[in-house]
Amino acid sequence: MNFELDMAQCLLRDNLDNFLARQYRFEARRQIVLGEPGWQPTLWRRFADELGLLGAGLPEQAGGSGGGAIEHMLVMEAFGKALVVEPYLECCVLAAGVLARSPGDAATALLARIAEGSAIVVPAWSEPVGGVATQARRTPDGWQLDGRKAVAVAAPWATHLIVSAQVEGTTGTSLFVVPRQAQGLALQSYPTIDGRRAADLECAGLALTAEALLGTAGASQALLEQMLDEGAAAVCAEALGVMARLHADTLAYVCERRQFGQAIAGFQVIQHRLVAMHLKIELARAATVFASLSLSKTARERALAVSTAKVTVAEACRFVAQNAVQLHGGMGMTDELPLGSYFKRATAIEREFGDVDHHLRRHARLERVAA
Amino acid sequence: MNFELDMAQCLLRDNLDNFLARQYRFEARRQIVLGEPGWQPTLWRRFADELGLLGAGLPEQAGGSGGGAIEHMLVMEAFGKALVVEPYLECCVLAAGVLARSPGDAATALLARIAEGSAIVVPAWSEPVGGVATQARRTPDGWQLDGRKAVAVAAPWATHLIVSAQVEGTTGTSLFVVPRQAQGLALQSYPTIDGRRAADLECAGLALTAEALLGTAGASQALLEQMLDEGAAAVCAEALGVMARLHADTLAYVCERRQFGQAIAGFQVIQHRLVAMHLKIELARAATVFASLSLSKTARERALAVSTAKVTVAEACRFVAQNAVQLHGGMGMTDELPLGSYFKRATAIEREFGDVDHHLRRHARLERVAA
Amino acid sequence: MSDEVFTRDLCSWLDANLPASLCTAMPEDEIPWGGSRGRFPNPDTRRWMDAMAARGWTAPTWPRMYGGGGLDATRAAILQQELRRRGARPALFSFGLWMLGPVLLEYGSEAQKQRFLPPIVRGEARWCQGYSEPDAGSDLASLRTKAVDAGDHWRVDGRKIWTSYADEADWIFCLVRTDTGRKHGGISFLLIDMKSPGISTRPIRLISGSSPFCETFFDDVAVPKEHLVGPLNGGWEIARKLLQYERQNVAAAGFGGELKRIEARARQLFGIDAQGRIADAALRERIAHADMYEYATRLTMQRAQREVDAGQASSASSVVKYAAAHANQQHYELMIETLGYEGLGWQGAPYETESLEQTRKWLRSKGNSIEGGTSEINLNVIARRVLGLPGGA
Amino acid sequence: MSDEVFTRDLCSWLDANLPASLCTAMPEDEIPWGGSRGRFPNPDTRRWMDAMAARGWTAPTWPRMYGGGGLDATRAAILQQELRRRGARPALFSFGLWMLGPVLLEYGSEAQKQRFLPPIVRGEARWCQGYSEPDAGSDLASLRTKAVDAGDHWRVDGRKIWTSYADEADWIFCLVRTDTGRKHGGISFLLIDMKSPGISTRPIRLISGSSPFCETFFDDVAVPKEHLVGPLNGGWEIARKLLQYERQNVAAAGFGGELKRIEARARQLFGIDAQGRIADAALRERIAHADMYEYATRLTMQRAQREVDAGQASSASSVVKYAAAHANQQHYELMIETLGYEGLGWQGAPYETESLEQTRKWLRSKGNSIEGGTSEINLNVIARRVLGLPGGA
Repeated sequence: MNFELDMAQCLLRDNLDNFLARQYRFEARRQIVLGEPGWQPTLWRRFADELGLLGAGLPEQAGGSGGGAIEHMLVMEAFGKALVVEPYLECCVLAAGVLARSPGDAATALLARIAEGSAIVVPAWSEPVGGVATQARRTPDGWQLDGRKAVAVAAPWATHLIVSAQVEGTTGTSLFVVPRQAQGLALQSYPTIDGRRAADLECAGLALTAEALLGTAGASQALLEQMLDEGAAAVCAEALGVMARLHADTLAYVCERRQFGQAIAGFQVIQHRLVAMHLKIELARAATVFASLSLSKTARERALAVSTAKVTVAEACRFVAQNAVQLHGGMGMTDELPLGSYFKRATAIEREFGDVDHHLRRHARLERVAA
Repeated sequence: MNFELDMAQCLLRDNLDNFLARQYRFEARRQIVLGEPGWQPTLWRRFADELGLLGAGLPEQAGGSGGGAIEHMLVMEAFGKALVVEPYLECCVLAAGVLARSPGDAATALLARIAEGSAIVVPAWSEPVGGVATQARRTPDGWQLDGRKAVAVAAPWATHLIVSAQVEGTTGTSLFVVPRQAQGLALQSYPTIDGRRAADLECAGLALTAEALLGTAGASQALLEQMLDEGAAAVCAEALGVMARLHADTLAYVCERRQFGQAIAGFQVIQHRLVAMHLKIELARAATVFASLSLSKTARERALAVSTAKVTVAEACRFVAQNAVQLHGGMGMTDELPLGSYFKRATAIEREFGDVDHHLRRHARLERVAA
Repeated sequence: MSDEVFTRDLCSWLDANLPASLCTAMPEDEIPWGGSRGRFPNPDTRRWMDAMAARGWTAPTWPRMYGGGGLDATRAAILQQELRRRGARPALFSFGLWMLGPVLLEYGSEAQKQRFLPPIVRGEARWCQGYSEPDAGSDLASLRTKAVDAGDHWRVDGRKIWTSYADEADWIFCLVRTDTGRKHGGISFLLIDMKSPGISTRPIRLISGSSPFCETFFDDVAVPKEHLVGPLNGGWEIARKLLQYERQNVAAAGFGGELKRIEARARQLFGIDAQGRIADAALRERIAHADMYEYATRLTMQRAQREVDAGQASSASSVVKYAAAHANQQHYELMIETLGYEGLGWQGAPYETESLEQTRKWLRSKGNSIEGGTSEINLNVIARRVLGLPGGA
Repeated sequence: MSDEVFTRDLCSWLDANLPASLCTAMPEDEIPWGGSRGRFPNPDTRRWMDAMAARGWTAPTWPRMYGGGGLDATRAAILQQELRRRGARPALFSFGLWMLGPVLLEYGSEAQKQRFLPPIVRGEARWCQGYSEPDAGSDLASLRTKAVDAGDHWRVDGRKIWTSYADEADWIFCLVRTDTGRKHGGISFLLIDMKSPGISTRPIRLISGSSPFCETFFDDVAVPKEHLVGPLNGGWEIARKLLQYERQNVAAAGFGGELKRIEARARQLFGIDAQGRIADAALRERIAHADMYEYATRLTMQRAQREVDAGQASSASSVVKYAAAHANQQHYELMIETLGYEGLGWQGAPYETESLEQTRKWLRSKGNSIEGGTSEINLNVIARRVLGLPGGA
């Protein structure tokens, strides 16, 4: 593993950190998350216009800066630190990744709209009972989709959705671009535990043009799996930011909180707990960087590195978040500090893109043995 | 769970503790364990004659005192505290339990010899590859046994063995009493990690009389399972003694060992570790007492209680033993303190009569849900 | 009257007075907290409370002169047993009953007992507890809410936190500072009417949503002199007794016991194998593991209770709070795991109400190792009192 | 000479001088420790050591004037890479090389460097380390082995413990007390010939059996004045540098890497399922878990190394010792689990030699969190140096 940030990457990270420190203060964020629409579309445009953020990881022919996994990692970590709810992950990592690998002018055009901030594209791949039961049928004018999708995060904010379905007569997975306003598409939106918005989708006689299909019918399973690994690596990077904040807040709290005539930071048990949190974050960081660097390798290498990162990060999230609450004592249980929101995001990340069991199982299946 | 020791039980425990404190000092034990035969047959007779120990848990008609699971528990805990290697478990709990439940005068007579200390009967139930591959064939004079048994603890000291086998034409398990000197029986003896002696057995054309069969051919599976549960409960009780000593030694060591100008017992991290050890021992104690009281219940209740105890005890053993070593620092790694021997016994108990996985699996299979 | 006669009379009384609707599981909103603002969605709840209170059986062992049942230990046990046998809901939930009552019986003046105990027995007065302060949590004795002698009354100023149900209570029992020169020796135990001018409360929102906890503010509150319990500056001894009591209480409350539900969900989410077991072997074994831990904890509780009942000092009782918190947290971790997608919801459709409730209980369980003494403080206490290790913090 | 030419020459030299028998795994008894009592069961080992030493490549970056290879970082890396590419065993194992050499290069006098470094490079002098004492473990600076100024020499009295291979070594580098009035400021760094009258050693038996550790006794041992390294009473600074070095060393040594063996045993013991995987799902996942932890630890090590190489202070390096100890212990726990009955043996038939060895390695691994600084001390150090928390113990 050889890894140094180049100048542009350092600049991207520093600019973003500075921007968020000024423009994304926690109290303002809390109000926005509680209200409607639950995010800041104007800020999204500033991400595109002022920071060039939305195209940071996109190919140059789509108006992006030609970056990739490392740029995604930097953005996600910064977003984690500031607990940004705007859908960079869903739109610029997941959907954009799928579009960038899909042939055709329509995909490239949509990608360009993502980079400039005028399209919010969000994938909807999971279903209430697992697998892909959503059916796509050829019609004279294109396609008709019928089925349901569950917990499509950021879907309420989307201009387009990328929906997985099974095309009549094929066995593999297919992906379709669906405009948000399409007839026959209904969204049931709701807040999630970590203050985001998600929706369950119902497609009933949803009519699409022929160009809505991405790539070849039935041939998108590998694309979907790559997308999920990229998503997992991205939330791992986000978790690094979330955990850094949880750790820093806790460190500050124990240095300030006095009991028994001294700062509780002086108690050895509390010191060791903070160190144990730090250790887990360090391991999580090493595994996450490696996973990001492995996204362009073979599917097997990618999967092993991502599963290792996701498990290492998930366990770190659990330990760090729970101990951050514990060391804050009663205050940690209240909804009055940023802590609570970071805690919830950390626990959500634990489960997103496959929980510990899922990735342990996948890893055991692939049976790599450390060299 | 209602549980009070009666007067006789208290007396038994106190007498035994006093006796062992005087007659079973650690340094003498160490020499005996390293030499031959690796135990003290004369002490065994004193257990019978002076303490009435060997019959404490046996029925009165066999010369015992009519006790049961509680007596076994008290003896095993005391043995654990003093790290006694003499085969009370194998002979007086396991073999005697099987004999007491077997019909026939031969069984009762052998039981009486156990109580008086003149027979050492030891079971040999496990085989190198699991299951029962040892075959018993009817002959004009009785039986012929052929097969192998693995890791029969205390077998090198036995006068008789109870060997499990499959009788030609039956599917269940059968049990046979085999005199140690029988033709066709060969023992390969060796020391185990915890300073005991065990043997692998080879039966080749081993001829037995008709009375050697205990009970009915093919009908002893339940008996064997009960024996294994009784064994598990007994080593749980032994573990309580072993852990009490590990904890006490560690407590004494940290109060005495000085570093940085103070006893290391003053460090909060060390205090909390000792408390955590204590907590695990308390849970292990509660689960063990309940398992002992459950040995006479239905097979299912017995199995659930024993598995709960064995898992709780095994995890306590691991945590307590490893932290006892850790808190002793370098001294804990040397073979110069009793600690090392207690450590090894604790880790052996972890695995005897089914390890954590085995009992978790059995418990999950029976699927009790806490009321 | 023999115990047999007592039992027979009790049974026929129960047959006549225990409403069938109260022999079912108790939903949160039907908990009979009593008090002047008591709510009884089911009128049977009220009837049952009143009937039990009339006999003094809401406080079975308290003396009859203070409204209690005056039962000895044997008969109290018979009463318990018969109620349990019928699956009867408790007639009254009350901090007055569980916490203040025993303190008044031991430390209160005759006048205080006569005035305060009967309304507790009858469920008329609802009490809350004013102990912790923002800067006095683990180090409770550093509390600063002060009661100043103003001649014919005390003048109380300060702020209490974690006062459960303060916004519903009629009275509060409080630790207050009456001497700033000494730490533990400057604390007194005071009873304060929540209707007194100058008292206000503010509910505390938790990460799990709304909660019964409040902050309670005292701004120049006048309290009659005779509402001091025990000697002036003698409050710490009372507080310690009460805290011990609270620890046991917290440990026993809301502890596990829903593994059946977890198993059912796991079957639903992961399917079953050929033997009808949860198909996911690792999860199945984790559930078995949690079950064992809960069971061992429960057995330890019973052992502690037996030793306490027998008048012995129990080293097991100190284990219980810690182990119960751990068991409960582990329990809800399993629960949330078996919820799958359902565990991501926060409110509203399409999530099932039960899933949302379980998710919030899971978040709430993170407080188990904090409230009633953090696990860290609890371990400190065990180190000193049980293992005899030298004191540090 | 360009690097290309260097590489070409190196390769042809290796083709000529690296014996094929040394491109295999190294058994314990063929470790090339050197020294006056060096044992070389395979004569190729000796030839290889001498050949490498003649070029100074046992210490590639040390100056040529002290017998080293005088290579810059690039060429040292090329040498490493070519050796690794061929799977060559190390030519020399030596505490002199790893620990004392760097200290002498930084703190030694010119005369000391000339006298002591070349025999280290050539594997002629074997060194051991005299740091810990029975009463000075975690609190190393409380050491009491004293060196008294006796005019023309030092007179050393005391006892060292955990001196690995003291019974095989030619020399020992020692921390000794030269001022009893100051703790850290009264320690000096001294080189002592193990053949000096008054030195004796006693091997230490571990719970895992025999070990390279010894106790070393100094009874009125005379040491020439010129064997003091660095300033009088300036030994603590040297010791700290060395300890840091030892920590990294201990962390990297003997760490994991045998999961393939564990998997093979698990297949044997538990059988395989229809997909050819270990049949026991829970065990399979535990192995995957251990693998992940080892891997993450290894990645963290690499990151720490990169930062150190780049001349940055690395907070990751402090993590490494702790995590590596944990990974190794966890590794052997899995190993012992997959041994089943085989793991109960202690010596002799019917147990397989390999099983007995693994069992002893498992016991030995319990020391990983103790040696080279206990995990507890390590956490204290991280708390202070990395997190900046206030010092306690």
